[in-house]
Amino acid sequence: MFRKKKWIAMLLAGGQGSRLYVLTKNIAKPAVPYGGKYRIIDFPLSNCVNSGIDTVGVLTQYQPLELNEYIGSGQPWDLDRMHGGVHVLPPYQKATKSDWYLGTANAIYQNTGFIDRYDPEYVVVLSGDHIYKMDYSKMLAVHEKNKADATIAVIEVPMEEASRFGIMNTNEDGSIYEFEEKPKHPKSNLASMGIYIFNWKKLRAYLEEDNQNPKSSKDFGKDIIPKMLQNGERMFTYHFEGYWKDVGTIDSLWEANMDLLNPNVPLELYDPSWKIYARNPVMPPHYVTKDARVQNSMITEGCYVDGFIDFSILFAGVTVEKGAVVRDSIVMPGSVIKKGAVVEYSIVAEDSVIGENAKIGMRPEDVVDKDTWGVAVIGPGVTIGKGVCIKPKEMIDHDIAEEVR
Amino acid sequence: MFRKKKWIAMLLAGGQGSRLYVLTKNIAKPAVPYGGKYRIIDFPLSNCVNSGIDTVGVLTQYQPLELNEYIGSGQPWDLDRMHGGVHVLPPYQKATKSDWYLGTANAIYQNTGFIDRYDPEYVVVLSGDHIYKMDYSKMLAVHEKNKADATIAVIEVPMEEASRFGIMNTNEDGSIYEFEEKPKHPKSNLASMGIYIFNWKKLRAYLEEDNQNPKSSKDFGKDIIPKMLQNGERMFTYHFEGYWKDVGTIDSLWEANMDLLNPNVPLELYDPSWKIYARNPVMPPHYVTKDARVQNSMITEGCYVDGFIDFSILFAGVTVEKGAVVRDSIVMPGSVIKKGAVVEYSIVAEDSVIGENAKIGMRPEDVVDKDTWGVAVIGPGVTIGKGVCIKPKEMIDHDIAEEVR
Amino acid sequence: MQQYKTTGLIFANMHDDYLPELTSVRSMGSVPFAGRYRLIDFPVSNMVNSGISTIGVVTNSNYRSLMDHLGSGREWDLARKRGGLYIIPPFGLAKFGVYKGRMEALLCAEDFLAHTNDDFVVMTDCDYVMNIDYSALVEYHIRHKADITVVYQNMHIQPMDKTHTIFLLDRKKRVSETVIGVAEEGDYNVALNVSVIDKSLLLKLIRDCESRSQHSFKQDVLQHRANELNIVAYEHKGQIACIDSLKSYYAANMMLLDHHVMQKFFPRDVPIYTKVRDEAPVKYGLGASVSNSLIADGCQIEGTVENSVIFRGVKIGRDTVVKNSVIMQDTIIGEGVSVNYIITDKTVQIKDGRNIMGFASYPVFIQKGSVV
Amino acid sequence: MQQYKTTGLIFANMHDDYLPELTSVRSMGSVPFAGRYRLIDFPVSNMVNSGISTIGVVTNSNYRSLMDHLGSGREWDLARKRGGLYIIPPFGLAKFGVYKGRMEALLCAEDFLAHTNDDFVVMTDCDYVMNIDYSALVEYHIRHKADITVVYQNMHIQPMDKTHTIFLLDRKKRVSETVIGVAEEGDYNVALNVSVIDKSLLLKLIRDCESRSQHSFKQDVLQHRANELNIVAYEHKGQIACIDSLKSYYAANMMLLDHHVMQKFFPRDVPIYTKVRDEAPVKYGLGASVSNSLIADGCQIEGTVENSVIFRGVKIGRDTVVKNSVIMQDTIIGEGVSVNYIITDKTVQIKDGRNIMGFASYPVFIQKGSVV
Repeated sequence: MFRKKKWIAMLLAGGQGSRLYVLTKNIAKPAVPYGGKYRIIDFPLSNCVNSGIDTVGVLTQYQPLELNEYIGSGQPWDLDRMHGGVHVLPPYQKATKSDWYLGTANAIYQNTGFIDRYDPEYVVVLSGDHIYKMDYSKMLAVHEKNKADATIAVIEVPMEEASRFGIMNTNEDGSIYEFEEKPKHPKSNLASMGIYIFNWKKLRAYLEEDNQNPKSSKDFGKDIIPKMLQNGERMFTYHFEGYWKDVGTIDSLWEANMDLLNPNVPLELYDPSWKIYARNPVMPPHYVTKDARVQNSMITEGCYVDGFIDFSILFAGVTVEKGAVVRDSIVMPGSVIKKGAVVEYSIVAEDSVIGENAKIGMRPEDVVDKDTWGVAVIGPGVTIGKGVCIKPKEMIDHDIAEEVR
Repeated sequence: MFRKKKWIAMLLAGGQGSRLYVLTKNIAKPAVPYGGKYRIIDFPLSNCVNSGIDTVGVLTQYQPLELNEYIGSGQPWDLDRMHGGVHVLPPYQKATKSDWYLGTANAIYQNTGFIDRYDPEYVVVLSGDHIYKMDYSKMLAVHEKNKADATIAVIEVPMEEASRFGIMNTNEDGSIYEFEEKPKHPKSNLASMGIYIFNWKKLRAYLEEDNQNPKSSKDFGKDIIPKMLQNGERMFTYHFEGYWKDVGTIDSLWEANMDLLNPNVPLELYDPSWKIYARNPVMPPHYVTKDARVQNSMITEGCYVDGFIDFSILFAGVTVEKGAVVRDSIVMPGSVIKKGAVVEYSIVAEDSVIGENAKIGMRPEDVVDKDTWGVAVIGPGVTIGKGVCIKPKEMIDHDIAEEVR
Repeated sequence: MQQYKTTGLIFANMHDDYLPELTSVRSMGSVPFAGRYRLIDFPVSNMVNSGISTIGVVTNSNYRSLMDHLGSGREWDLARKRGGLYIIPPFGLAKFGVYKGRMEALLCAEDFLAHTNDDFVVMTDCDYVMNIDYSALVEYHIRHKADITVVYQNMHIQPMDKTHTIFLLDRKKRVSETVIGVAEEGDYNVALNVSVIDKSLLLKLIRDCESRSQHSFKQDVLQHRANELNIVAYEHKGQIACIDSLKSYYAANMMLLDHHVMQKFFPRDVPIYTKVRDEAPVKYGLGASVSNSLIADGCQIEGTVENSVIFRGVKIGRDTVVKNSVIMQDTIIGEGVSVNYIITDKTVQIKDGRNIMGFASYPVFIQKGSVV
Repeated sequence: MQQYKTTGLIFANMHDDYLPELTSVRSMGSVPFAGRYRLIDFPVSNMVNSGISTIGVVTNSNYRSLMDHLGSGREWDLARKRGGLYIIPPFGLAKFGVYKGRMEALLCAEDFLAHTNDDFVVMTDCDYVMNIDYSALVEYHIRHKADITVVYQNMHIQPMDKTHTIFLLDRKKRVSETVIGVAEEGDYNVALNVSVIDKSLLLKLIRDCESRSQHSFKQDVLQHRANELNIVAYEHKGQIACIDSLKSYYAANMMLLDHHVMQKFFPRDVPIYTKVRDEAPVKYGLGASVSNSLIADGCQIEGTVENSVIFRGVKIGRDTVVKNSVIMQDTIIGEGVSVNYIITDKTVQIKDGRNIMGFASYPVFIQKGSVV
């Protein structure tokens, strides 16, 4: 029943994303909402299907319930196939032993059986943590042209930031001679994007060997790539140009959302030839009242806007009542901003309620001590009482009752 | 996005089924093939959809890969729904801790979040180990009529076998006053079928309490049911009449298959109003040659029969070459019985090859010492060489080369 | 859970003639409405929400866009192995071509009906928009031991409203007479073109009408068989919108700008499903100004929008003002445009600097694909 | 992976007139074949196996059973958001009704073709059964820089075979002439009614033929435009079965009893997909005796079956002998029956003790639903 596939993708979606704190308390990082109607994982999944990959294994481990439910049969991404399609792959018990995934490489290793069913020539390894649009088939074409054993997508980063990334040092032909993880003195500014294409037979052998090595941390970047380089395998880079953003922290998640409102940022969501697919809410068009004011913002279905929205992103089913102000902020699905509340430089997670005249966050220009400033975060399902004031940089994961005067 | 459901089913499919030995080395017990084109789990899944249950959680733990792949989107069972449908639920890591399922009750407890999403009034708890056709909606009607907190399906077993089962002792109105697990001196012959309907709110409370109890084995039969009885909850039986068989051992699996060939056994697969759904192989009709002989057997698509088949079940894509004999046996998908081979009282698992003139198993009447007799089992993917003789009761999990003379 | 087993039957082409502007390229059922829906989304969603999962859609002509829209029925959770959505087109069987009246259309649906296991059939057209619980209707039908139950709403109508069917009721809500059009202005019980009928009776009537060459359900069944049959009326008290002309179509869209009306059509817990288009959220530019408007996903708005319904994928340029208008999907309006009281069909282009103006009572209609 | 982007177009009603016994209740495409298939399963599966995932099925009449069979295309993995299976029925658009010739049929498909992003179109009828790799055909088409590539097989035909189209080829495999029927018995290059054409050329030809009131692809394109166009022929060397009469239909089924022929139609790694019916395996009773027969799932066999093709869900009673016959789905044959050289359509019932006998050259046909 299993037919050979030329290539399949394995998407690492297991990370807890602990630097997103309250936003990932109950969900895995790839399930975090982004851009008004998406979740982070919609980007790699849509990239796969748009690139012609019809078989994707999603490796989950941490709080996968919501992610499982979200991916479902894969239909929203056109990945509900008879042969292939999207499959969620959690860790499992075997007859002899039971292991959680120990590292990125181990997660792939434990699913060798899954991959072998499709007998692919190439395996694309992706992570579920980044926002970007990329045609993996172009990368594959380069991989094939180079007759490479592994190809690693790289992006140029500012030289002064290079020491925060895994840096690839390459020869003129694009072949890699050295990989340095967060080098103090980087030799190049080509940062690994965590996107790999491997010849499956080759990778399979390295994974098996790595699994035998008790000292290995079983990670692609730390173990597999250096080992392959050391053994002189044909390793090449693929230069990606375009928007690419890790959304691993509160600040970067906020920024990545705000980038959508910046006409100079090259991340186009309205391109019919490269749609980003998502599970769609079943809601009517959004309604903007007579008294509302909306500028430079993104608003989606099911919203009711009676207040002032500026430089903000409202997700599905958000209500902003009369006189409320949402500025430089992100309000996730189903949340309610009550009358007269002011939300500035904040992320309000799903199904939260911001009480009347409450004040969430603050503009940096209104803060005296700039060190105390940062994006305020209201966790999912939290109710903030009438008139309550939440300071910049605060992170709230429990209800706060109305201030008693 | 989640609408309230009246009832949902939770199917315990985590068991290793270790008494099926080589047959469950790489697959979970519910994924074991049965009846020519089914797997065991097709029965409870089809019962669910035929009873009007459209939301099923399948709790997996042991070797779930094949089961996951088999269940897929749930389409074969009409369980690929926008709201509800079938969901595979493996254990997972939470922010605070990570647990494998500890017992049947714990498996349900760990998926409280999944169940709560549908806010059901009733939860049906099923196991994936039995072959039977049952209309759960009739059981629910009895549950509702009795205003019960829990209803347990029971079947009358011969009194002399009652001590092998969990026995329900009931009052005249069908209410249960006592539950005895494998009693030495059974007071009744009403055996629990491992099929429960609970009021979810009530069950939820018991599961939470049970989870706090470090002495509990976290099992429905051992902990939850006795505790509920002790507390005087309204517990009733539902009398089931019809075919019901645990297929937990090689012998019972063999028998349950053979039962399909017995016109006196009330398990009807040809009833259009209660179809058993399965993932269908994509193969043409089977072909029976001029020289073949087929009697009292079940044969399915993709088979090529050039030999003698008697009292046997051939699964999809089996080849029986000229002069080969298959008698009182089960041959699972894709296996080949070569020329002149004789297979008697055997189970040949998937993708095995029985070499020319090999002899697998034996009829009991041909065996002198009856204690040495039993069903012979050839494990999946095993090749038995030309002329090799496999004795009754043997269990082969590796290739055996041609005998050198 | 559905208590009584009911099949749904939707007539997608009935009343195409009311709205020639919009139905020259599509059936009544596929007329766009409310920013992201088609009229047929309402009866299909109502059925699904009422537990009806076997639905036949009877089509006659111009149904390509309807087939594209409904697809396999997946968005309504109707892509089923058992039951689900069936399109019943003309010429599907050797004996049937394009139909004349409803009873003839039902002849095409006879096979479909005979194969369902259900006891009742809910039949509906697409010309009244509503969010209605058909299971309450079926229960009412059973409780009243009716042969046919018809749905009405009491409303004020004018003598020239020739499109309305009126029921005269006795005290027990039995239909004593069915009339088409009225002589005097006043309040009447107006048919919403929804009914429920026992399946066995329907099959009998289909045969009976065929052998008598009777084509019309209204005339040949509701009017002429009023004495033989127990025809009972059921009042739908919820919000409705009647679409029987371009004017009423425009008015129905404008009604939705009252958020209370909108919520009656689209309560959160009884959703209306439609085809997914995978559009991005609406992007409002720096100069955007929007008030009292309904805006669907995929739009990019740089200008001013007032009192309008904007469908999916519309672009509105800088310094453009759109007022009191219904702008259908993928319409592109350039910069410096001013439009007022217009209806654009799909994929219209309005170039930079154009001015188009209609009246509230006579909105200007711009045909599908036009470039202005 | 598919190298060249190709759309598929299947004509489901072409040649209905060859097989009036079976097509009075269905289209050619939905004629049952080989125990569990319909003829259309072959072109659809061939396309899917060749990487073509956007497929239009042009229908004209009698296509209800075809729609039921194809459904959303799920069994062929064609229930896609992008591409997938499209049924193109008559009266789907205002301007088109029932078509006369292939070029008129293509007029209905014009919109569908215009919306695909593909460069080539593979067109096929359902009257030749084969397992063919269309991607090799498209590569051949490109390599030969052809405008149209037609598929043929060399076979021996009689002058009375009026259904065959013959290609006269030059050395470079260019079609110098297309003729319909031949004057003398002999070996000829016979059209298999499969072709590939550049999409842009096809769209041009559709318009061109419309404005000249030309309806036929064979006459108006292949014959009359042979000089303007570079028409190249591609030989299909694989197994085929031609279905152009009840006699050849019977013979095609009987061919399958040669297991080598069967394997050519159904190689393990190039499967033919069909609608799933969720049947149980075949159950053979104690007195069953079967030889040289093809038996589909869901059958219950108590009697004797020889040299026959038995479709899904057939029951054959005790002491019954079925020989040299094609028994279609859900036929019920009682006890003590003897039949030889018969073809039963779907859901036929043959009561206990009946005898029916035809000849190899003239099999007896029993209509759908008959009780004998």
